[in-house]
Amino acid sequence: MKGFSRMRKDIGVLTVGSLVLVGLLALVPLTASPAGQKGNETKGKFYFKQNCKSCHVKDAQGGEITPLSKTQAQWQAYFAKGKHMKGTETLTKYLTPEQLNDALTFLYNHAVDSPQPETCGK
Amino acid sequence: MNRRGFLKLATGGAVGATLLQAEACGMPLRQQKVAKVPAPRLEIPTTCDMCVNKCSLIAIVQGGVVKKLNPNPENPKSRGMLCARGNAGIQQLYDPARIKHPMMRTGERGEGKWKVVSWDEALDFTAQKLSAVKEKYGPQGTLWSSSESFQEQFFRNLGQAFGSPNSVRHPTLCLASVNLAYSLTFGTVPSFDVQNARYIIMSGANRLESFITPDTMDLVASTTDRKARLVYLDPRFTKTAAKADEWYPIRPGTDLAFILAMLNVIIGENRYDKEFVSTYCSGFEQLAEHVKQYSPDWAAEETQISSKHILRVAREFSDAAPRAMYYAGRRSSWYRDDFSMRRGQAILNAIIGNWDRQGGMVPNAKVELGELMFLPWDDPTAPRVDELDRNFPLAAKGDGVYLRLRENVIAGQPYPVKGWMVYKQDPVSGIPDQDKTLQMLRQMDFVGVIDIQMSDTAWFADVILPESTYLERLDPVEMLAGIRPVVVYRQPVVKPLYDTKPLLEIVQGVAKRLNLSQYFDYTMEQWIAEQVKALPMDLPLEYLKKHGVYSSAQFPKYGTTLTPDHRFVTKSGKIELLSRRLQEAGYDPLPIYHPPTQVPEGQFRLVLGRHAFFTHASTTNYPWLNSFSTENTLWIHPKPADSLGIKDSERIEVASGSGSIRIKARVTPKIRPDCVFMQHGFGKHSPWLRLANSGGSDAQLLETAWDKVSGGAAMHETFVKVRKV
Amino acid sequence: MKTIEWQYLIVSYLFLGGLSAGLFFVSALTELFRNDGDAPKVKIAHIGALLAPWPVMIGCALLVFDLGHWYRFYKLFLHFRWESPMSIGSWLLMFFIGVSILYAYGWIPGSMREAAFERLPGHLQFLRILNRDVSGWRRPLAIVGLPMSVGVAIYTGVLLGAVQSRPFWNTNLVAQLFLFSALSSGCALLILVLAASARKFEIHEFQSLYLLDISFLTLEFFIVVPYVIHGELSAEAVRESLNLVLGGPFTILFWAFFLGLGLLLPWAIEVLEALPLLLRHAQLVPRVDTATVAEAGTAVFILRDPGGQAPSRKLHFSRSWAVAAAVLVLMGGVLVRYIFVFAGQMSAIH
Amino acid sequence: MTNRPKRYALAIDAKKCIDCKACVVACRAENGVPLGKSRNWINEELRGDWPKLMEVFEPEQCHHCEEPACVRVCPTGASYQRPDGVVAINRSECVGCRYCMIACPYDARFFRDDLGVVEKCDLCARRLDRGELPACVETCPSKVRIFGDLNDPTSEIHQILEKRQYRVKKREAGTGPQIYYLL
Repeated sequence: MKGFSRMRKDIGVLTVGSLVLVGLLALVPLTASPAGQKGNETKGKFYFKQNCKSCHVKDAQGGEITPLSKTQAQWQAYFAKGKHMKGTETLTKYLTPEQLNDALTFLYNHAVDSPQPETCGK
Repeated sequence: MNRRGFLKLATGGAVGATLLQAEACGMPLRQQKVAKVPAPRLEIPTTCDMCVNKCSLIAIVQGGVVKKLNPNPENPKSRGMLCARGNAGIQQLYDPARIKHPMMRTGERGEGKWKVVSWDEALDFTAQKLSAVKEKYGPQGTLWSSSESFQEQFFRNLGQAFGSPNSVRHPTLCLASVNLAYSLTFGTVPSFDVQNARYIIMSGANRLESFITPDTMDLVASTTDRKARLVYLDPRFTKTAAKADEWYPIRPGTDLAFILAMLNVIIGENRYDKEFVSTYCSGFEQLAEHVKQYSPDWAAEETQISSKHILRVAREFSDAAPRAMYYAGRRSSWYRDDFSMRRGQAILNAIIGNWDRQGGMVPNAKVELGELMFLPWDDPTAPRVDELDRNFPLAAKGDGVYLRLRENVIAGQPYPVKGWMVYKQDPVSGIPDQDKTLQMLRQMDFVGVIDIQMSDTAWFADVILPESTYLERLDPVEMLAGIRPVVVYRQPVVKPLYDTKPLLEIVQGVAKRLNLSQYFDYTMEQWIAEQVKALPMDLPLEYLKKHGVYSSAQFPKYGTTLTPDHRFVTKSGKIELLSRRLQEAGYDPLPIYHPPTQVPEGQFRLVLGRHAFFTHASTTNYPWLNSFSTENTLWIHPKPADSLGIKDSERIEVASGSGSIRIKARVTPKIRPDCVFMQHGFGKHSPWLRLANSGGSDAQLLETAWDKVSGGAAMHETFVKVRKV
Repeated sequence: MKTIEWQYLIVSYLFLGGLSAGLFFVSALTELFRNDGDAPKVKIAHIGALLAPWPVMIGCALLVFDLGHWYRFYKLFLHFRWESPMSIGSWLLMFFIGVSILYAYGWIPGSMREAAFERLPGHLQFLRILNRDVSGWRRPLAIVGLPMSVGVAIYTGVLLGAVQSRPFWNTNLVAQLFLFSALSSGCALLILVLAASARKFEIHEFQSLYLLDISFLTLEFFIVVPYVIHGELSAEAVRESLNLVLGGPFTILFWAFFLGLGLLLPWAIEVLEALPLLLRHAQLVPRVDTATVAEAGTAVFILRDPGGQAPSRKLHFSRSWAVAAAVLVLMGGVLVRYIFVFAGQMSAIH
Repeated sequence: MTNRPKRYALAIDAKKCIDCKACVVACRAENGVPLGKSRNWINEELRGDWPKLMEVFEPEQCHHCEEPACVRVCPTGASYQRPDGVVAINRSECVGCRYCMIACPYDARFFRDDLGVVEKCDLCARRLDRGELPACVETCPSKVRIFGDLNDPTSEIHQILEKRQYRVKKREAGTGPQIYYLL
């Protein structure tokens, strides 16, 4: 429940002026996409795969990372911190802020506790 | 075989082929004797596409003619199996009703006046029409509907790159409610380890008749060789019923009552897996409290199954745990609260702790495939026309909700949709309430269809872009997740017989003309090369070309998720008996029973089902399959038949709220007296599908109704009047 | 897949084959056992001989026509398979046709023969070598042909009887039934031809034919009866198959038309007609000259018993009765084959 | 393998048959059987009254008898029995008299109007000679048919017939049928 309220705050910040967010607890995760993150999900997936996946796959140094690796709240916290390699470097080393937002949108929308965990349809 | 025999084989396809081929290569027919010179006999492994099951097969090809399709035993899923449809694949390739060239409509829609055009002309026309719609209504003014295929993604990508949020797929006409119920409970849709089960309860899903898959094979083996018990609920005496140990002609729409009563017994008598429930599940207390009200006696009233049977089945079921399962199977939504019934099943499976155990439910394992990275496009800005977020907040975004979408499009709400691209789908004869589908189709400024045969939808299209059949096509590699995940490969076994193209080339053709080429600047070969990189072998492509399928010996694996720290992909991270997400979305977090609508006096409930000869509406025109059921009949029980004075194979009229048809009666004791049944895929508009025109179409009768949560079309909510004519 | 494969062509073939056999049998029999100068018997043998080859030849033509590949019929004569009734049959038929043609040739009057060969066109002159008088071979040919004709008649029944899988056929009685039905139809055709053709006819001609036919019909009857009884007491499958004629599609045809009209009725007519002839020592003295009989079509005779007293009984003889009896017998012959061919194929072991 | 002569036969576990018709289509495709005719088929029998119903499915085809009536009556020897027990038809020798069809207790034969010859299941002789299984046996999803060499003690069919009870159809026809229906 704690993670939940925190998330709610964050989203609140991110979606000021968003038509859809009525602030109802129930609606938060539903409106999470696309209104949850204003970034571009398709592009986010692209950047994530192109940049992160090089190290973050099974048995690679970074260890496997997928959207399911974290909850929506955790993803937001992680990107808010923007730290990489145990904090030794910043994410901006790899992606522009805009690209990062896109990546976050993708990861957030398919996070382990998201409404669309498994990629749709398949 | 003598020459006469040789020619006569045409019925069987094989020589039809030589002739067609001869024709295709512009070779004069008298030269066709050439084909008699014994050509080398090739065995080419590839993957079936006669239904969605993706069985591996080996095509026997001689002189550029497909002689026979044999099963490929190397696939641990389909093993040495090829069903009737699979064997009839030859007839899809050599089907005279195939679309042999791009065609454009010259007369009115559905008038059947066509002109054969060049690909350039057809693609220019398509692109120009799509742009015109975009011009006027924005990209969201186009609708992109498609069904599953290895290449479907290219079609959907085109729709998205074009800027339309409106893609609609088959699940809401199919297993949407199952998928959603299991996802919300376990965070994923598991497979059922039928092969090792000891006790199987199946309701609705008619898995020995409707669809021949590995589960079918395992089901037969389990119930015969390993003496597993099969309890089967169905208003109809199907072939599954014939093989079941117990068959109960349950009152339609009351399955949930049966399930809730089982929960009531199993929890009430402390027969559930306490350790499993306390370790992995959440919301048990509320569940226990909730099912107290649903006693076997109460359920007996609802289901018309005596309470002593319900009681016994519940006990036997929990005794057999964890090698017991309430089989979900592949099936459609039947009632407006179909989703709750699925949830009930999922919960029942959960509390006996059959999760991730041998003979229970197992989360699907995967084989990693590589992915070709292509330039991403901007996400569509407009909301979906079916207003998913408002109507079905939990439904899968990419799939859409077909019937809701149709309502909105017809109403022009929230915005007009005037362009319709259809791939490998036949909404006109496939979807309930045909009049509405036609209404939706008629209000379109443009309808483009990509298909292999002149489907009813193609019949009403403005332009038809013919796709090559699966035996003529190179497809992306496909990974089938499951207890034994496999990677299957589809390679062309003959050159295209006619002026057809694989979908990717069609998509690229349209994309080029819409200036979207940058998103599709790759070849099928490049795409596949990227995919197979991830396979654990050197020369993976050669391997697939040779074997047609790859699977790893490390499967099956049980219990990978059975560690206390495992986080299920649900809101709470646990198996949610009480679903947080349902609660948040304002639905009942626990399945609540709502009795089905009573059958009005003098009417019948129209129940549907599939037969494994026919893949939905698509294979009824292939003579080898059609010969098993040359026209659909209306099953009606002798008692009502007598009182209506209807004799077997008499013509009768069947009328519902949305239409009426003429059809032959089949008086049989194999169905409940309050139900009637008919097959799907007949009564076509398209005269090209001559064999399938006989009998009426269920799509004309079925009324618009959907499952409240998943949006899946509710197929058993239609009541019909039957009378002699 | 259950289908009725053998139909009317085969029915007609079985009938015609039997008919020829019957004709030859009667002809040969009379030829062999007549006393010299017995004009009526000569006439019977003569007509029988001339008629015999044709039906079987037509029948065989139908048979060949019924094949999937008519032009492949020669293959039948590339093999001899003693287990196959059809193989034996085809060889038997071939030889029988040969013999019966030769036999018929032997009965053609010399003058006629000469005349025919005279009229041969030039390029066919070589055929003159055939211009031989073989009338001397009649008796030997009759002796050779007699068993063959019986063989052919039996074979038409064996062809069906040898099929174990069709309980309706699978009894040796079928062969016998077909044999006697064949012989009686042979007789019947002769009676018909005589009665229809001969303007001035000779009661003695009919005498022997009636006697023969009555005995054949009697025998046939006493095979039909045991066939049914035997079947009813036999294996379940056979009993089932018999339902086809006892309360089945063929019941009326079998009992009313075949047994009644086709067998018993003609038998009765012939017995009534010939009864007097059957009486021992009866000798016939025409009361009116046979010329008038010719017109009237009816002869009245007085029977005088050995005592030699005054007229004791009258006998009346009718041409139309003869024709009627003959036609009925022939119809019966066709029917029995029709019934057996169709019902047999419908019957099966369950 | 021993050099004991082969004796091919079929064991059919009809309980496993779900009447899916895969065998029928596979046969049609393999042997070019025209529509309306079939070398193999599935007998259906529905018993009882609603709701106490039961239905049995039983695949059938040529029984490849030990003493084939069809071979016996064939006047030209077109119907013959191979050393391995397979009863086959030599099309070029068949005159189309259909005597064999009438002689077959199982009605397993049919007439090819298009070819003028009789046809029936030959256990996919061409496939056997390539060392493959008959099409119907191979394709069956529930593996109803067990095909093999009775004379090979190691063969599945040999062993299953030793273990399990079976019946043959129409034994009284006396042709020695070689399809064994497992009980």
